[in-house]
Amino acid sequence: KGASKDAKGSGSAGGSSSSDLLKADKDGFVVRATKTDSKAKSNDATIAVETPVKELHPMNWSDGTSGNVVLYIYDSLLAYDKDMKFVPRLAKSWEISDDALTYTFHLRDDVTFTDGSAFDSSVVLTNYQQAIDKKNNWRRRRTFIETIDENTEVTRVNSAEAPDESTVVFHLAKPFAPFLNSMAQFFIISGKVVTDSSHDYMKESAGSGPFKLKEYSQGDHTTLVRNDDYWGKAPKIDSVTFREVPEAGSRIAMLQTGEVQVAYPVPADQVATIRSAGNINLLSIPSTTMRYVTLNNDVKPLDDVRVRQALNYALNQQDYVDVMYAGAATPATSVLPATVPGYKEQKPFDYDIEKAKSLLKEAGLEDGFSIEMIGDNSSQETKGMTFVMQQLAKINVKVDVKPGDAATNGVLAEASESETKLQTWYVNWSQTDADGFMRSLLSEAMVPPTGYNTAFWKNDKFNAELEAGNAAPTLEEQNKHYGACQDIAWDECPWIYLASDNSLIAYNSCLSNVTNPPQGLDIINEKLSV
Amino acid sequence: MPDTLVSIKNLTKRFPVSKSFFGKPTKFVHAVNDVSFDIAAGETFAIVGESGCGKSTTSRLLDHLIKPDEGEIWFDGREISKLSDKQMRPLRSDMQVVFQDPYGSLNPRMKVQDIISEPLLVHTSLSTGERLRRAQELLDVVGLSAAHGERYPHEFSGGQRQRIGIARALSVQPKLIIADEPVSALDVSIQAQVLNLLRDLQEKFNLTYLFISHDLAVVEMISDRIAVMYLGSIMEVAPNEDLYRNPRHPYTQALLSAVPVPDPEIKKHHVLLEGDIPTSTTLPSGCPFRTRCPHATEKCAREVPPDTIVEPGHVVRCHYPDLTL
Amino acid sequence: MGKYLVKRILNMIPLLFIISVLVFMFIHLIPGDPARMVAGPQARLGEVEQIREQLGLNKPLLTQYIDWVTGLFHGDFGISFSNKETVGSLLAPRLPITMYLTICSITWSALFGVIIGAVAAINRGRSLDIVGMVIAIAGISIPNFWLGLQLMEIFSVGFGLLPTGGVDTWQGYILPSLAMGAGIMSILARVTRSSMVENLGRDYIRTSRAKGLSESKVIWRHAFKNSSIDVVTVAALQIGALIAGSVVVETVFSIPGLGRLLVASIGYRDYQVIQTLILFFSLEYMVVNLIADVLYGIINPRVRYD
Amino acid sequence: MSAPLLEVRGLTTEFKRDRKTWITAVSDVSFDLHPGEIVGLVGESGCGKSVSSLSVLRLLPRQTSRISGEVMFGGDDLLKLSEKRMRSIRGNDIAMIFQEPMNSLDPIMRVEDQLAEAITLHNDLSKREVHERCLRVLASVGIPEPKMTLRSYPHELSGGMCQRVMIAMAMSCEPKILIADEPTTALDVTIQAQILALMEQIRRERNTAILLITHDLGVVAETCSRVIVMYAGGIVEQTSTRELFAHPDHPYTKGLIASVPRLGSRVKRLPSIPGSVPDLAAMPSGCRFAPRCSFAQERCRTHEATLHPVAPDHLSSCLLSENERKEVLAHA
Amino acid sequence: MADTTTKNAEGAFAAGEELPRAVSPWRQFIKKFWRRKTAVAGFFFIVFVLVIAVIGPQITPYDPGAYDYAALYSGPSATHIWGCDEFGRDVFSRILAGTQLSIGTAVTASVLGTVVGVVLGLLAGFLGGIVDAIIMRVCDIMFAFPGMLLAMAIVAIIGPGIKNIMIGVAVFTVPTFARIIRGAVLEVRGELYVEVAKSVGCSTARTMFVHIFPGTMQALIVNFSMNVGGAILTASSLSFLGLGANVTEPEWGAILSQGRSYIATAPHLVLFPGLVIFLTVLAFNLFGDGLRDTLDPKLN
Ligand SMILES: Nc1ncnc2c1ncn2[C@@H]1O[C@H](COP(=O)(O)OP(=O)(O)OP(=O)(O)O)[C@@H](O)[C@H]1O
Ligand SMILES: Nc1ncnc2c1ncn2[C@@H]1O[C@H](COP(=O)(O)OP(=O)(O)OP(=O)(O)O)[C@@H](O)[C@H]1O
Ligand SMILES: [Mg+2]
Ligand SMILES: [Mg+2]
Repeated sequence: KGASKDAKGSGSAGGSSSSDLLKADKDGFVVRATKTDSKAKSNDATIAVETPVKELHPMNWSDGTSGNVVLYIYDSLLAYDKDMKFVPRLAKSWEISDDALTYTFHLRDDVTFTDGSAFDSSVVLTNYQQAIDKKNNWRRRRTFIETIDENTEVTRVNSAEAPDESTVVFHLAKPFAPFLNSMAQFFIISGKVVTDSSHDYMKESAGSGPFKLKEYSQGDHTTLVRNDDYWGKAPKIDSVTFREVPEAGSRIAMLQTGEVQVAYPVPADQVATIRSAGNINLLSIPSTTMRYVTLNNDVKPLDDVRVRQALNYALNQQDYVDVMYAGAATPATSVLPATVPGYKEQKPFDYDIEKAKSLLKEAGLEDGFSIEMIGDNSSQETKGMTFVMQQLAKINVKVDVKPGDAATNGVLAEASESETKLQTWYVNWSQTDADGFMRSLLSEAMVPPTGYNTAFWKNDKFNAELEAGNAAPTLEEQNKHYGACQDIAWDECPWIYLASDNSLIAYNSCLSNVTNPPQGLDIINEKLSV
Repeated sequence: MPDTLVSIKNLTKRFPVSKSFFGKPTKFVHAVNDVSFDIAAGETFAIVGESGCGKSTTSRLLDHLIKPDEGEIWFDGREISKLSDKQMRPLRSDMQVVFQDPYGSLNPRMKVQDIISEPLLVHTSLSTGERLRRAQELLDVVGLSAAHGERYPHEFSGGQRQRIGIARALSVQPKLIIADEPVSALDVSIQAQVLNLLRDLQEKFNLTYLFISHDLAVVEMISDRIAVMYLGSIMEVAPNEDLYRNPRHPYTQALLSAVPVPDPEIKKHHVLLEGDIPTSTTLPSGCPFRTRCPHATEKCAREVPPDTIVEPGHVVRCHYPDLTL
Repeated sequence: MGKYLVKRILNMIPLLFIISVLVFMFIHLIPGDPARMVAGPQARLGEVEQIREQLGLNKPLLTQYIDWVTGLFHGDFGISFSNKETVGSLLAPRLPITMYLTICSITWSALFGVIIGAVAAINRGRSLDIVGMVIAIAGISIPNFWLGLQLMEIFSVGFGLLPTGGVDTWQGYILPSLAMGAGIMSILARVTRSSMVENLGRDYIRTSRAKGLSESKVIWRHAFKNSSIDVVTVAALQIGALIAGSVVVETVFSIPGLGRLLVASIGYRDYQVIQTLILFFSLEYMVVNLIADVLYGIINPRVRYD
Repeated sequence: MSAPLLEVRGLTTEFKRDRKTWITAVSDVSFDLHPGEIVGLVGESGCGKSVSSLSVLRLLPRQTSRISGEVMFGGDDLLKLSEKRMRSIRGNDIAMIFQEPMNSLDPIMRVEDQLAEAITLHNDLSKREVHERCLRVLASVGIPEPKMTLRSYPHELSGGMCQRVMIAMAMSCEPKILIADEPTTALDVTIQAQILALMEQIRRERNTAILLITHDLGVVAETCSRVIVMYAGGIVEQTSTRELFAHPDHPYTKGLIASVPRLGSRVKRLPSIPGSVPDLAAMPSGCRFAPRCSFAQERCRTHEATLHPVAPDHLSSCLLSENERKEVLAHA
Repeated sequence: MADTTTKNAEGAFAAGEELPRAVSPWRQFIKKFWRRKTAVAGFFFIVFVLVIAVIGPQITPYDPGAYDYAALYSGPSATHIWGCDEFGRDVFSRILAGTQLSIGTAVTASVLGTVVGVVLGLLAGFLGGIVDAIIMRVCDIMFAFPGMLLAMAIVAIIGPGIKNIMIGVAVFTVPTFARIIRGAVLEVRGELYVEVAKSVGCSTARTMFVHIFPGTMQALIVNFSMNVGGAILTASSLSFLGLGANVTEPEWGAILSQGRSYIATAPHLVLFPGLVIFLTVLAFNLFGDGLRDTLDPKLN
């Protein structure tokens, strides 16, 4: 008894419960169903998701679930495959001029929208015009606009034209390497509908994707049915329903009872249940999510880089991965997740208490200090904050954990530098392009209230490299600059680096497979055994 | 005529029973209607009447527990009906009440000696010890023992509790004791004990009683003068002998004849009144008793009968005080 | 009676007015910026401002309040910030679900509560009484979300008998209404018991026994009928507990009802929805209590409406 | 004299106080009831009048009370009958009315339904016939507007009216015996006179035997032909009314009669019985009245006092004879 | 005076009659209460829980904050009788240590709410008239606001955390108590002995505090004990909705609501805190219920 009573935590994880760690095989399976003869009740698939579908406008959605649904209904000119490579969609092919200023897309000619209208280059242009229209103020507008300051905006595309029915050309003002990324998020709506400001996208979809909207029930489910006129390979599943199930336990329970075929996300600790069920597969797929704690560089003693480094040394990333994600995560080795193109691996801050303590001592903080940490009040996030608290306690840094709901944290996070009360923030970010990722979180221009640089970290060299990368005509050159950005940021420690967790997707073996490309969960081309 | 201790003039009290939409009362219980009487110092004045006729309301008005709508109340030479509760408080040491319900009138959470000495605490500056001694004396006076002081009311029988109530009333040596049906809740054998006690105390301390009862026999034994109430009005007031020998109001006559006599040899002729007492929200026009009166006439329905003095001190409120049933 | 109803309904108006003011003040006091929530995490300040203007959030509070209330009078509850739908169309599909859930809960809980209470009262002081009362008290001692989770674990996951969530089929209502009704059942059981015990001791029960009525008739026709007066009153007061219960239980069982909408709306600072919902819940509470009072008057002839 | 309708022999009723102890509320009570007579049962509050009558009809809570003795009615011992048989007797052969007429009617049921309940229970009548019967019995107890009364709720009626309805209900199945437990105590004297007249009328017209429970000796003197005096759970004296008032034997009866104030005999002080009724749980041994009795002797405190004849048709439980009491008086 | 005594004492006590046994109301109450076994059980459980609340933090077998990443989710065993949680912390120790916080919160919230409610109820009941009308209208409004929502709103505004939960729960306790106490005051005020007090000449304050207030005590105690149970539940519901106590503290509701994510894999994380909450609330309710029955003259 006495022995453990005083112990402030012991050992690193992976000990006794290592059997429950999620070790994915090469295909990403943590658990492969042993019973493969499960049958679905009908040829309709249901996916249990955590958050609601809120917006089905393909250029104005903001939450991940909505974006996922949009992917089933609408097509973009090109898309990512699961290895983050661009693959053709509505564009059969594309070319980039050597000066990186002209992008030419060759379009398919066999596409019709579900409202009956045809797809051609003029539709793309109309969509583009609407997308950048300030009046519409769609969220996707951002991908085509560069904000210089609050009042000045510049359109990245100088002009767009349609030389013929099946060709679209974009002339950029200056090189912009992520332009293809932007195009991958540029979903094309029927030309008739896109100009109709009164169209209700929640009632009727107007895309050309493999599915079309059948029913949207706010806060409950969204049902899609197969688009029989789809230009591509016709889906085998009759309908796909996204059902909102906020409780993680319920999602798994519903998967077990066969009410749903896919559950996403799955908490890491459910693996035992899934394993014992026998007919459930569990996929663990690296994601573009980075988890970290922002350290307000304006706040004493966090303004001292030694202190920030000490915090990083004190945090055992492997334990974080194991305790929080049962191993289904990768310790952070840069400010970017490894899945984001442009990522450059950094030398990790290996867990080293002594070093952390000595750094603190150097900074004159042998006795530690206290700091407040905000974060989301969901159970996963509070657990993470508790973990950080436990870790930092080892070097006498007392963390006062203050979970709050998103809106409350939002208010704290967007306060300007002179007013902010934010000290540290346990948070995560997910984005598929390196520029957007680093710009939003670390560039000086994005210090709140403009953006989310809640570390208030300002580094001129970093800013310069980022701009250079942005303007680089080729990917190689761009990646070089982005790599430099990562080098600079990493050692400066604006954050406590945690990990990039995998997406955990569980699905019943009656479903042939599930993939998870960056834009969302994909069962479009899978089949159900009925 | 000895000093008048209490003088009540044209007392009227209505209780609102329902309210209109705007909170204005629309219906009233006419509990006490134009009641006047005097009580001389040292006498026992009784009010008799059937349930709901306004006896208790009269006593509560006199005790300043409720305020009259109209009329005056003179006590010991002062008009008290318009006094505030605070102004009234010092006067209360001269006027104490014994209530009908020996169970409800004692605070179950207080010791008997505290109950008895409470008026002393409120009205005098006696020390705790003196109050206690006085309480013990009083217990003795009412026939309980000092040892009872330490106990709580629930440990006593009804008669004993009534004695406690009487002791409390006596503690400040009041001039007037209002006894509202002090014996109605008691068994006959106990009732006799309490009546005797009241009588003895009156002699001893020269008390004045307003004695309220519905039992004509009890009233006859204890009172000097009697008022008969019906539906909020006094129908007849007379000295004791007068009233029993020569009741003049048909209601008094009916009441007297309805009292069963505990003697099987006497076969009494009962005058059975028809029907029930009307509800006091809708008083009959004219004479309140006319709906049950065997010789009611049209005049009775039309006019409120005047108070007729039939003999000195004997007043009847009837159009035909000379008819007998 | 008609007059009474009119009076009661008129009385509700100032109450609703005060509540509307309070609700309005309350939600604007909650920290958080709806415009920011709508704009999303990646939005820039200018966009947020633009949205703020679109949503009318930059108008003075008083104007916003007046706009809202005027809208209410025209049956226009405003537009949800987070969904762009009218609040009316947001509530419409959810209302029947929550209503049905509430009705299921109150039905079973009333039924069992009353039976347990009555049986306990009849067997007062004996083991059935003790068992009944322990059940009843247990019912109000269980956190309803915990009960919900355990029920789900047992009946859905364990036996696979009932769906774990959603209300696509009627079976979906079973577990949630069990979880929601447990507390009310207990309260009603206790009210029924004490009221029955009291009524069974009344003189008229002795009278009906003296008539030669069988015990069951004495109990149900007289004691129980009299007790139902108390039960109705207390049951109506439980509507508040039910509303709170729906908030929790709808979350546990992923039911797209009003309760969950409220939680979500608070999360999004969706003012229009929160305002309308809370006002609606308050109105519901008042209406149910009014109905109960009317019902009370019907069962109890001693009540006069004037 | 005709054969008794009801013979009560050695009726003893006990109540459960706690797990083990039972307290005796009524002990060894015996009396007869003949057709067409009104028997008074008098005694102070708590002496067991109500309990005795409820015991006869077995209306006491079964779990907390036990009754022994014999109650013979029509050849059956009521105490041994099945509950079902007993129910067919209650309300039908033996009816009962209670002290608080307002509380004795179900407050939320119309008078008609309450009346009809008893009638349909014991008779096989059509709805119409039941309704007519209701009207008839209401009219027979002197209710002026039976039709309207039938539609009323109890709270809309006055106390006297309620008591009439109660009597009508009791009489609706033309019982042989009516037990009236303090039927007039809660009523005003003028109404009491009406009700008592009604009882007398019922007795006369239907030859019903009435057991009239009261604590008012005046009521007894006026209405009863025979009287049973109870004290502390037991009968202390039983005789005809005339005899009782003319020659009361038991000191308790004497004290009781003396302590009643009488109209027209204005006395300054009333004779009273000292002390108060003993607690059921602490009954004095011997004669229960002994502690309050001014004649009490040593043997009164040790010997059980049982009812014995002191004159023809006159039973008393006083252990001392008239002469012995005189002697005591002389010595004092 | 002595000589009159004998005369007056005519009826009081005859020779040989003993004085009634002295039984204080308190003793009588205890005796009656003792007969209600479930309530007595509840009482002892409450005492037990209160003792734990005081000494709990001292007697935990493990440091409630000590984590052991090697023992994540481990089920009940000899070393960890109620198993370990998602950080390998000893569940039993956490619950022991959290008793103080949970019970403290519930009791403090109830006390706060009760005190305010009682003051309002006394004022409303005793003063009547316009004061009564205003207080009762305010209570009506608060009632029309479902209590949980009120607590939610309050916690949402002032932020989560133990102190704020206390305030939230207290606020929605207020109208209940105001009503109960007002009702009790009106009832007691209707008692004859209160009228007697006025008639005797007692001042308003004396009437209120000596005669009326003690009469409302039983209603107060009964409802207080029930309310503590309710407060524990509300606090845990708030935790469930994410508006709860500081997650790092071992408050029961927080333990339970964190545990619920693991209900399928580590049911002990939900079972034990759930049971503890259930049993504690049950004890308060059983106790309160027993008190009510003991004190209710109608049921005696
Ligand atoms: N506070 C009150 N509010 C409304 N009505 C009242 C109130 N007090 C008395 N009354 C009514 O006033 C009438 C007279 O009542 P009061 O108590 O004076 O009668 P009483 O003669 O004392 O009757 P009892 O013999 O029953 O005590 C009754 O009809 C009663 O219902
Ligand atoms: N159900 C019961 N359980 C326990 N004791 C009872 C019960 N019913 C009556 N008693 C007790 O039995 C005794 C006799 O009561 P009973 O009601 O017969 O008196 P009573 O003569 O009718 O008096 P009253 O004139 O007050 O009606 C009383 O002491 C009473 O407390
Ligand atoms: Mg009175
Ligand atoms: Mg009786």
